[in-house]
Amino acid sequence: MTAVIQATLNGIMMGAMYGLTALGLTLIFGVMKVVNFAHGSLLMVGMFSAYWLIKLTGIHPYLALLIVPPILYFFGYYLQDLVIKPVFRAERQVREPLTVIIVTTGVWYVLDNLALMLFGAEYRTVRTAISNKSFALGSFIVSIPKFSGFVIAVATAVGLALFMRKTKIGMALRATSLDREAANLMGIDQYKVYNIAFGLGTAIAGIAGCVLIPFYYVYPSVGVVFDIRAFIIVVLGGLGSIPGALLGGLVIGLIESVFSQFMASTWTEAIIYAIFLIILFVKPSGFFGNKQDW
Amino acid sequence: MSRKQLDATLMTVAALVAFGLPLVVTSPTYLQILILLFFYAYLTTSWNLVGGFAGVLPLGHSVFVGIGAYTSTILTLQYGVSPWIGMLVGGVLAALVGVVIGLPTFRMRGAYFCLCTIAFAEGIRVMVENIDSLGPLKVNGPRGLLIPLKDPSFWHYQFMSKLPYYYIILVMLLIVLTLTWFISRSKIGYYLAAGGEEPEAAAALGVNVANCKLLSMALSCFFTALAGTFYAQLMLYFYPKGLMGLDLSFEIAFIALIGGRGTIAGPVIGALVLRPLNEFTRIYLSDMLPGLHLVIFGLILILVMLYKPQGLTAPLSAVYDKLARKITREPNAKGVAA
Amino acid sequence: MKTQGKGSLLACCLAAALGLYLAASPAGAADKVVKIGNVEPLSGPSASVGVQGKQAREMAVEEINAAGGIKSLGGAKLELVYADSKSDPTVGVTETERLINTEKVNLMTGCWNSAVTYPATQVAERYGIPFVVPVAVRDTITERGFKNVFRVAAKDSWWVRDQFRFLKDMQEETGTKLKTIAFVFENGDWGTGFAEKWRELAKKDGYQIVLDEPYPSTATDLTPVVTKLKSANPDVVMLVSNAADAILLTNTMAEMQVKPKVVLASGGGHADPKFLENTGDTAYGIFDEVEWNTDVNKPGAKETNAKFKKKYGYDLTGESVDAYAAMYVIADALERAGSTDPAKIREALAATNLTSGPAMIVSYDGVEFDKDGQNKNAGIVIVQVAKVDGKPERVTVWPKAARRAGYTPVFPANK
Amino acid sequence: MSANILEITTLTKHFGGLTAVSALDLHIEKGEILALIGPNGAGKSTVFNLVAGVYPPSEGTIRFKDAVINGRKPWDLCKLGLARTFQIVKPFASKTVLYNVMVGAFLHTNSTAKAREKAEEVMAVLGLEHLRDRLAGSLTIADRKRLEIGKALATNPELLLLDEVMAGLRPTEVDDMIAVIRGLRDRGVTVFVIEHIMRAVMALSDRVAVIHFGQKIAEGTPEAVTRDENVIKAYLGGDYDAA
Repeated sequence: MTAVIQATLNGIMMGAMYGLTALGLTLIFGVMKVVNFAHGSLLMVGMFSAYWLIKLTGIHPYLALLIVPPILYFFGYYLQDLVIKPVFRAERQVREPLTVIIVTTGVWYVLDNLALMLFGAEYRTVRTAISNKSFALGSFIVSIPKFSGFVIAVATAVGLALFMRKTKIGMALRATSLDREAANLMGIDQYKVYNIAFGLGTAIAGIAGCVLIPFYYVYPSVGVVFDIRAFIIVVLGGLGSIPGALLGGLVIGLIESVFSQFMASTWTEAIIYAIFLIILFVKPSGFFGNKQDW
Repeated sequence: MSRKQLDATLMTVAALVAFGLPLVVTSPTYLQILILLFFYAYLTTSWNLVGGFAGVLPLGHSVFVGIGAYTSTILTLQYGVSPWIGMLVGGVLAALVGVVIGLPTFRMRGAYFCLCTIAFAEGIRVMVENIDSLGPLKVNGPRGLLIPLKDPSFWHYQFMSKLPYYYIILVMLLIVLTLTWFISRSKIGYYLAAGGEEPEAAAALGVNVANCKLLSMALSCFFTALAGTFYAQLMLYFYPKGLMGLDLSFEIAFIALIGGRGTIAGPVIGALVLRPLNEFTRIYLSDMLPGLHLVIFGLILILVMLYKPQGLTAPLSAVYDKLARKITREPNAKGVAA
Repeated sequence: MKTQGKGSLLACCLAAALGLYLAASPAGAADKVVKIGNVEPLSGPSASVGVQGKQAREMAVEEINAAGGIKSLGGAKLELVYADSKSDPTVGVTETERLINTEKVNLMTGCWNSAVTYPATQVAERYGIPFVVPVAVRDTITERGFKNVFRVAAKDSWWVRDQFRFLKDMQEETGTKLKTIAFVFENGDWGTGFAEKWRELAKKDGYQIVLDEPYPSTATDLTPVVTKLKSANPDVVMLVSNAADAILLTNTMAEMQVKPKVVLASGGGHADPKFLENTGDTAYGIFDEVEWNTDVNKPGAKETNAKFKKKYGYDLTGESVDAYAAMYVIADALERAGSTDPAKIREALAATNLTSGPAMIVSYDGVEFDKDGQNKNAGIVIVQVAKVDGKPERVTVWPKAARRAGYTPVFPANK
Repeated sequence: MSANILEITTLTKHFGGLTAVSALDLHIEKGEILALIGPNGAGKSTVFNLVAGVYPPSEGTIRFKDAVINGRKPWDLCKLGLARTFQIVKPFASKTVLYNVMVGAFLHTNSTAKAREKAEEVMAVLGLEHLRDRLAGSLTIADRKRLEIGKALATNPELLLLDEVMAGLRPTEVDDMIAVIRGLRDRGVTVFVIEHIMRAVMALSDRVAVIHFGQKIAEGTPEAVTRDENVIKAYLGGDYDAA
């Protein structure tokens, strides 16, 4: 029983962070209707940025939160502007721009392997002030980096949801996600909105990078590990839904953590796929997805 | 000379060149590169049956390669069945699995469909990795299956030289290309294209879109699985991560997209461009900068999508049209879209 | 003319790449060279180990060439021709074919991954090209009756055998009694292969198996496994881990305060140079099985390691020492063969009995192949991570003859 | 066999809490042109979609050639001889006009040659021959509408449902289209149209049915219906609503 509670605690913390890795993906999908296959690579860029910043300056990992996401925002903004936008323009009449998916895959290959050329294949961790620290909660152990990761993940999701509702840019993002043409007619520059959405999604990947780096390691293809999981999470939660991403992450985190107390942890992976498929068939729009014909 | 004659002559020449190539290319290295080129062209053509003509983007086809390889190899290792027979059994099995996967997933659209096929494929791969034996069948989990060297013979599907492999995959490629050609000009081809582009409109014209897609999925999976057996016999070793992983699935889709999906020549053109690029960049560039070849690969992918989003077949066939018109002196013929 | 601009940019990139390539090729090779084909994972998931092996080989070949090359061949120089396997068997096979047929290499070495080595050696066997395998532990590589495959390192059944010998010896030495045992291993070819043999031997030695847990090597979180380990509370934990998961597992165990009496790893990730750097004091007490350790009591070992560290910035590992030694095994065979004919090289390799020279920095006493091509003498040492001069260091503890003078193993590591 | 090719009785459709069509009775005689009119949002397209099998009715029955077709799928209905066009045209944009029409023509044959023959014939009827090799995506609105009819006609329908095929056309194009539809009737096809352009409705239809809020409020000859007070009210009200 203790083990199960311990596993639940851990599952919730990890799950929130999985949700965080999926948040940017779901945001970009919501606005652009594009599954960004390069999302894992953007996460990798975020992790490497956090890694080098902390390694070279020795600052506290959570100070990096003030520096890495803004850098990543501009990275994402211009990536969309220079690489993805031209393809989008050519395919603007298409409901689901598949070519754009392919382009993001190209971006994934380029980014991952540029990182390989620059930094080599080795995995790196940086020992921070909070690495390997934990506190006791009754008879249970709570890891400090994971706990703060959990807090930051939830805060980011709440912040993003508020941003989408309360700010002018957020409303423009939502309008575009509901109806590209109508938003265009209302005088919203569709492509600028895409740039912003992509920038925000990338910035969130940067937050995730800062959160992961105190206890996880980074290497050029680290994104792939999180990528497939993030896909599952966003579909579970409903493509485009912010609370959905968080909830989807929690579901995955809990399955992974709790189920593996009763079976080999390699099987939990198979179970995650099975649950994913079941939900997809029972409720294709996910927990929070709008049933819309996009 | 009429246009038809010209086309036929060119096709014959191409086929003759393919058959005669080993007379010139004697190095097993280059032969192996050619075999893999045809192997990928074959896989992509098989994928194209559903991914190109039915208007969906399946990203988990490697799982069917795996089904083919596992079926024929397990039958050979445990029951002494010739891989040739196992190959057909694997094909039928893959077609069945394809239909089972297709039944629910074809209801999905675009991104959902992509992610769904990925989930199915990865789920099956993870299962295979977790299973040591399935009833009496030894699957061997993540370690994969080894095929011991046997006396080289047609029956054993093992040969000393590369030549038989070359001709087997060439013939397989020609068969699936012919089938594609035939389908694209027949009712089912029209129905698939219509259902892929505008499902509601197609349904209103009497097209049972779901059934058409299932049929194309079954065909596609059948042929994809045959390639699995071929791969197993060529390499004599395979394991789930390598054979059933997403890398292979993605590569198949990329070849089709760069070549031009939904066209007959697309997969072949895609393979002709990407495979040598893949091999030569790896050979000549990976030594100094690991990963550079993949950066180039990604850049080419982006550039093709930027400038020729329909793939390379469309501009190439336009050039060919122009040339053919000059040769046949057809005055401003109404070019029928490929 | 926007398109043209982009087009010429691409052309420039390609031209630059080509230029780089040409600049990188050797300007003019010596008159006589022996080409050694080398398939390694230089990109992809195992790239870091591949690069370590590449650098170890390079250093050995530089030394051999600087010392006058192969004298019986008129001072012929060794030349390494590399190919990247990406850890992918298909690529490995294709590259092996290319090295043999196009590069015309005289012999082959590689490929680190068992999954790549297995089919690649098959290719070499078909062409009759000798293939020296420094490391790739799967038993079956030298159990197929091949004539041209020679493995320098131990195979995995020997690794497991020695792990249990170690446990037995240490229990006798310290008077400890270990009863329960847990297996935690990566769910790949390597981990599952080890686990199969663990089960057998654990039963034979009378341990009670309380946990038998494979985990995916790409796991983002190993806390569930560690939680399970905590409730199973075994005396001994046996591990097979790749690079990244070894670190994650060690750190998570520290975080969750899981302290079994003995933690015994199987090299790989735990032996990686980055392991100690990334775990720090959480790794103290861990036992690890490796082919080699920097403090191994062999002449020249310290100097060679120092040289390597100066050159590349990190210590030699078991894998790189095997790769290093394999080059000397090859040089020795070439010297005796006096020919670049693969068949003659094969005969010379089969007759190898190397007991001296720079290659003997290995932890065992010689290289001598049995009829299957397995080095009969290949052996293994077990090290413990201990605090030396305030820093974590790997100290050889077993076999007792090889133990670092003055070090008493902490066994059990935790009460 | 009755003279009615289509008979709808007490047809009702709910979407969630909304009733789009309510207890509608309607029939079409063989060889007739019936127009269904009504203000925006009156439920016209829902009626079409119910008849064409896009979704099943909540209540009531639909008889086509004396057989109940409730819940039958669109492709089955098409095989029975019921074809339709879409209000928002759905051409197979990346294919040629010939290809588009051939998809329809394949309904009664498996032979590509025969389907092509049939398609050529239909294109000749509709005056689409000169566009034969053009990509459907590149056509003008008028030609797209014509193509939409061509595809449906190629299935050899007995009953053709035309959903606002005049919308967006210029007056001369409307005249052309009226001629085309009349021509269809002369070839023995029964036609059921939804139409907004009253000039076309008057010129075309034998009978007109008017629905408002999912209910039939009038039925009769075009002249009689346009004089009906309910209809005038509904349309004026509708206009006010729209404004």
